Amino acid sequence: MGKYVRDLTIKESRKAGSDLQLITLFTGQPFPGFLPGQFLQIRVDGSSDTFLRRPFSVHDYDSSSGELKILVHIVGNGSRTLAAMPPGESVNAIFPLGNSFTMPEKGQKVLLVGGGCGIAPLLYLGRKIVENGIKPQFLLGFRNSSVMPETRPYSELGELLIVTEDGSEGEAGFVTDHHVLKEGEYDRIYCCGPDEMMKAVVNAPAALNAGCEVSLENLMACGFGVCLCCIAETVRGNLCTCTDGPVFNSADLKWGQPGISCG
Amino acid sequence: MGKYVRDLTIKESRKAGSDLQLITLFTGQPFPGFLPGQFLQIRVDGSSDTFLRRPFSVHDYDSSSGELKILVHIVGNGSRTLAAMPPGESVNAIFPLGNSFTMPEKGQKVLLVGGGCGIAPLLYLGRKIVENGIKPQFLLGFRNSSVMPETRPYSELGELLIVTEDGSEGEAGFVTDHHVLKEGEYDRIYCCGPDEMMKAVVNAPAALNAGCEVSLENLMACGFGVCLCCIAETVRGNLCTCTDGPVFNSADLKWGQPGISCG
Amino acid sequence: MIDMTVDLNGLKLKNPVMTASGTSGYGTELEDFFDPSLLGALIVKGTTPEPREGNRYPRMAETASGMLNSVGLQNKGIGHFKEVIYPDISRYDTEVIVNINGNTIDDYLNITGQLVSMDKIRAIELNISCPNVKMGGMAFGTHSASAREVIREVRKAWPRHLMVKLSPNVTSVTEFASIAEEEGADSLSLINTLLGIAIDAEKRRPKLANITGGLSGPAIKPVALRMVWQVSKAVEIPVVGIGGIVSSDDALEFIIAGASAIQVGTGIFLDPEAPVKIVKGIEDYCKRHGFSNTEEFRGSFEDVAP
Amino acid sequence: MIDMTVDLNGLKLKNPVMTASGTSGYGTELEDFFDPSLLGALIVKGTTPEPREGNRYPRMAETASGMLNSVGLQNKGIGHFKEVIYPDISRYDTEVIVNINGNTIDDYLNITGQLVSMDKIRAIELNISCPNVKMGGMAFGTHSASAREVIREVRKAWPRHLMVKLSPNVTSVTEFASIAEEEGADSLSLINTLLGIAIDAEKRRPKLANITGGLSGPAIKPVALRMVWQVSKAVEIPVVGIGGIVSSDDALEFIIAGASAIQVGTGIFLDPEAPVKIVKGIEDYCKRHGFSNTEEFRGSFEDVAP
Ligand SMILES: Cc1cc2nc3c(=O)[nH]c(=O)nc-3n(C[C@H](O)[C@H](O)[C@H](O)COP(=O)(O)OP(=O)(O)OC[C@H]3O[C@@H](n4cnc5c(N)ncnc54)[C@H](O)[C@@H]3O)c2cc1C
Ligand SMILES: Cc1cc2nc3c(=O)[nH]c(=O)nc-3n(C[C@H](O)[C@H](O)[C@H](O)COP(=O)(O)OP(=O)(O)OC[C@H]3O[C@@H](n4cnc5c(N)ncnc54)[C@H](O)[C@@H]3O)c2cc1C
Ligand SMILES: Cc1cc2nc3c(=O)[nH]c(=O)nc-3n(C[C@H](O)[C@H](O)[C@H](O)COP(=O)(O)O)c2cc1C
Ligand SMILES: Cc1cc2nc3c(=O)[nH]c(=O)nc-3n(C[C@H](O)[C@H](O)[C@H](O)COP(=O)(O)O)c2cc1C
Ligand code: FES
Ligand code: FES
Repeated sequence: MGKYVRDLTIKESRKAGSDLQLITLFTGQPFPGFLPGQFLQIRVDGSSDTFLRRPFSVHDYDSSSGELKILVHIVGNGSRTLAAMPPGESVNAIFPLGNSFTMPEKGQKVLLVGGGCGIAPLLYLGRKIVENGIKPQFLLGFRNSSVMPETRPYSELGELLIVTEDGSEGEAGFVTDHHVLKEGEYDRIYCCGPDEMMKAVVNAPAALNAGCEVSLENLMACGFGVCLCCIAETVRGNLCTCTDGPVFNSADLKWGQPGISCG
Repeated sequence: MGKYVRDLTIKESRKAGSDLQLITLFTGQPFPGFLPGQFLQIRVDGSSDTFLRRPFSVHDYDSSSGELKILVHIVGNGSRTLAAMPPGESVNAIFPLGNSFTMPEKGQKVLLVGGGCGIAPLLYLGRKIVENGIKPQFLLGFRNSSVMPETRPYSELGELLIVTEDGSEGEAGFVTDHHVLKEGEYDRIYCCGPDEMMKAVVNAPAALNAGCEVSLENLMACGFGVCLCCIAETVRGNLCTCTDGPVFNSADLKWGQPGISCG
Repeated sequence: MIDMTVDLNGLKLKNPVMTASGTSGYGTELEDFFDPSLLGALIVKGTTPEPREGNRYPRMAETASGMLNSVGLQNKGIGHFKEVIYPDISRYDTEVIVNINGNTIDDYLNITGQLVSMDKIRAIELNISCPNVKMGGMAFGTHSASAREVIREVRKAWPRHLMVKLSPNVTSVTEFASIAEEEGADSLSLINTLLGIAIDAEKRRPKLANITGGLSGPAIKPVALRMVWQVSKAVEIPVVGIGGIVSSDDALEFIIAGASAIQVGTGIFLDPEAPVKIVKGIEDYCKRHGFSNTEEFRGSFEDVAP
Repeated sequence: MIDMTVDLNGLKLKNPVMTASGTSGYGTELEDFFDPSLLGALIVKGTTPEPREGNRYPRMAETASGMLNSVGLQNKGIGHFKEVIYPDISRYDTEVIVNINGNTIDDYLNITGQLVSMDKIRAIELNISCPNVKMGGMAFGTHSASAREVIREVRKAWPRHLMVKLSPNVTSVTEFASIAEEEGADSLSLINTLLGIAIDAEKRRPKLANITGGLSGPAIKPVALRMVWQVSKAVEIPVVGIGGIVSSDDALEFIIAGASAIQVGTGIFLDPEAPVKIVKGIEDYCKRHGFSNTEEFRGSFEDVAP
């Protein structure tokens, strides 16, 4: 699949929760589009601390309008600078990068689990699943309601279950406490979030008989497979998160790795 | 004299000629004010190429309103970034820095010569000279009329003579070709501009019996006398342009120094 | 007309721009962005006799205008290269140079021996400067007797162009340059990364699993330029400049300091199209300044008083 | 209550923050911004027996996240220091440490001899690592026998705290650290600048009149941290960390790597108030993490697996 290095114009940028910014980028000239789970490497100019590009997942994409959404958690200099850029300015991006989630087959029961920083890719994944004729369930966990993005886009696609640590919205606790992970029956579970959460999810009773795919957010230097910095330790050896991933079958991962993902 | 490290707010910023930006900064809380010839060290964030602060002269200052003007020639990354900053943003500055021009005595005949990038400090100097009851003459030289700033502020203070290399405004040629430098008689000549120009001015016939002061724009790391990077070679040894200068008596300078100033 | 070719002591390059080892995979990954045949040469990732998994994650940390990496020569071994990669990249209309590594001299000889039969490979880059492996690597490149020995043995075993890649983590880079020249190296490339560490103050732990890593990027350019300048004055063989090159201005600075050619490393991560842009930028510079070939201003910066 | 004091092998500091030599003049220049007595120590500019004019202009060039300087020890000599500076700075309620330099061992002894009578000076920093002078300087700090000799002789002549400032331009910084320890140094400070050059590609000339200069600033922090870590593991005497410190996070990283105290150099140019802000930032960190003294987490980063 070809890759593009392009200046994308910021069409809209708005606060989507505390420390959360929803940015709409215009992708311009045609290109083959994005698969769910893919990401972009965005150059954030203007600081010696953001020397390398920053990876961000496709949060949503509309091929007819060419509008791409990214959901940015503000955690450091790069994300802060990006979130503060006004509409009209442009950012340089390399895309589309990475593999993608495997689409479920007709009639399968599907759960999408996201925690905190890991929810970004799940909206676009949900949309593609719906386009495939399946209504997914979303289980999203947050520290509290203030850090939550708008939930309507999710509930429009499928059933939405919310968990917050302080109970300020939905059930109180961690996503892994939710009964669907204990008693639910699924064919496929897709998961993205902090390391500990993903580990717990793929080991939950509900995941026992399901195919589980997780999306990793390993530190990256290049994002297109040339530096070998972003490896995930797998049963097939060290694989690149940026080209062999970011989506991995949970059974392939060794999980012993320190700081495997965004947590 | 105390020095201040403060965030100054950009009140206004407008194009003042090609590659020339006039920026009005608000100095805020009271401080002793500026002497003519003094400068500020301005931090231009946002690029690893503008790691150090950038020195800019006081172009004009109104102590009653606290408004300070700097005239920025866009020559590289730092000046470009500064010139592009919108009103409302602030820049961190250290000020006031450097010595100052010596005020002429009552009744003295005074010429202010500026070339290209060196005209910035002459407006404020002219204003102070006028406040001292003397009407100065300005001799300003430019490549052509498009790179000239607005001339009214100068002509309001004194007689204004313009020279452009291509004759697009005023006389054609170099400032040093102007007859006032050949035949004029002055008690004091103040000069700021490219190295070669300053050298020629202080050696012009009109300068023979005048006290000449020049303002240097040596490369600086600190701007407040601690690094010893900015030295000017003088008959009294190497002196700091940032504390012993930027204004020097031309007779003290050795002039053998490579790239002594902004040219 | 600008003649962009470079004669690197017999190795003819169509232009002075190469990719640096470990920063462009096998070159094939770049095809998504441009035709690798447009470059002067491709230097493929550090290759060892046996497959290696490299060091543990995290392997990279960002630093001011630079980055640390502790990849540690992850690669699938020379066998995989021979069977899978070589047939594929032989189609490139440019030089493919293999960066060779080992724990022991025998390792280096093993890999050299296998490369001899691969006709497309006109040159090897002998890496005695990898800071990220416990054995071999920088240990060879920072100890003069070992450096001499490994270069001598590889020289005997390798009939074509031998480029030796020097470590900057030494007191005297010219000492190692001279050793390489004496032992018959055809060219030198420098610099490899500077050994560094990064620390997370909040967590009070190293940012790299391996603790130390190699510093690359614009941060190291002044050191790289200095070493290239020193070495190109100290030896007769051509020097290939590496370190912090992200633009054609950077590349030109290395040529002005004395380099015959240059390699782009970390710059590729910032902009995968950087190598071709640099080729173009050098050509434009030649035009603008009236040079017909880079050789006309190579090492010229001492001709002019500052 | 946070106890910010540091016991540097007998030299008591009120906090771990010092100014680096050559970047704060004689300390008096900082009075415009803050009271120098708030710092752990002031290290005054490199002083030689005779007055020196230093190298020619231009002496500085900006680089990515750093700068090169080729000041070359411009100073008015120890005589001027004794008569004019010393009486003035004796009023500071903090340690004043003199950075001493020379072309020959006799030069170092001359200046040491004169400092003995200045009671206020409880410590000297023996600089064997200045890259900007033709004779002496780094020549001592990159050659082990010379380093040993100059340290030995100065040690004999100086009864109070002896801090030795090491050069990073060596293959093994621990070798020089051990030599200094063996010869009786009370503490070590590192790193001095990395030797580098900068080139103006358009003009094809060096940016510094001296061609080479010393690289400082955030660009070099990873190398400095690595060397501080290596040295603090290799010797028993305390280490003072220097290199690219502009914030309290940077300072903390050096302490976590093993430094007992730190010096702020180029950081002062960016923000003259940086040293006092760093003192405050370290104090806040201690509070936040429940430490009562920096010694509690010094060198701690290897306790935790990354
Ligand atoms: C494939 C992929 C997809 C991603 N998608 C998104 C997304 O859609 N939305 C989003 O907000 N973020 C996403 N991330 C994470 C995002 O790239 C980082 O948060 C961002 O690079 C941080 O940059 P910064 O300059 O703001 O923070 P820095 O100043 O660089 O870092 C701040 C803190 O965050 C940590 N950190 C930085 N990057 C990562 C990372 N990749 N993993 C774990 N910790 C990190 C640092 O160690 C540090 O503690 C994704 C990462 C990957 C690899
Ligand atoms: C005391 C003093 C007062 C000054 N006052 C003004 C002023 O009022 N208005 C104004 O426009 N400029 C003034 N300057 C010059 C100004 O500081 C520089 O033009 C500016 O720092 C350039 O920054 P940059 O990042 O845009 O350019 P850079 O990218 O740093 O440099 C671009 C080019 O300009 C050259 N250059 C940079 N700084 C200088 C310098 N100081 N002298 C000579 N060449 C230089 C560089 O070598 C390079 O070739 C003054 C300088 C000094 C020392
Ligand atoms: C991620 C990474 C991997 C590298 N791997 C190798 C390698 O395998 N062999 C080698 O000789 N150099 C390797 N290097 C060093 C580069 O080839 C180059 O010498 C160094 O990065 C300096 O150049 P730069 O600043 O342009 O990156 C690697 C560098 C990086 C950043
Ligand atoms: C302009 C300048 C002058 C310096 N002069 C001296 C000196 O006289 N003696 C010395 O030991 N180090 C000198 N140094 C080195 C600093 O003390 C310090 O070791 C180095 O700059 C690294 O620290 P930094 O990155 O915080 O600047 C000088 C550094 C600079 C930038
Ligand atoms: S980030 Fe470079 S290979 Fe994955
Ligand atoms: S710029 Fe530092 S002393 Fe003048």
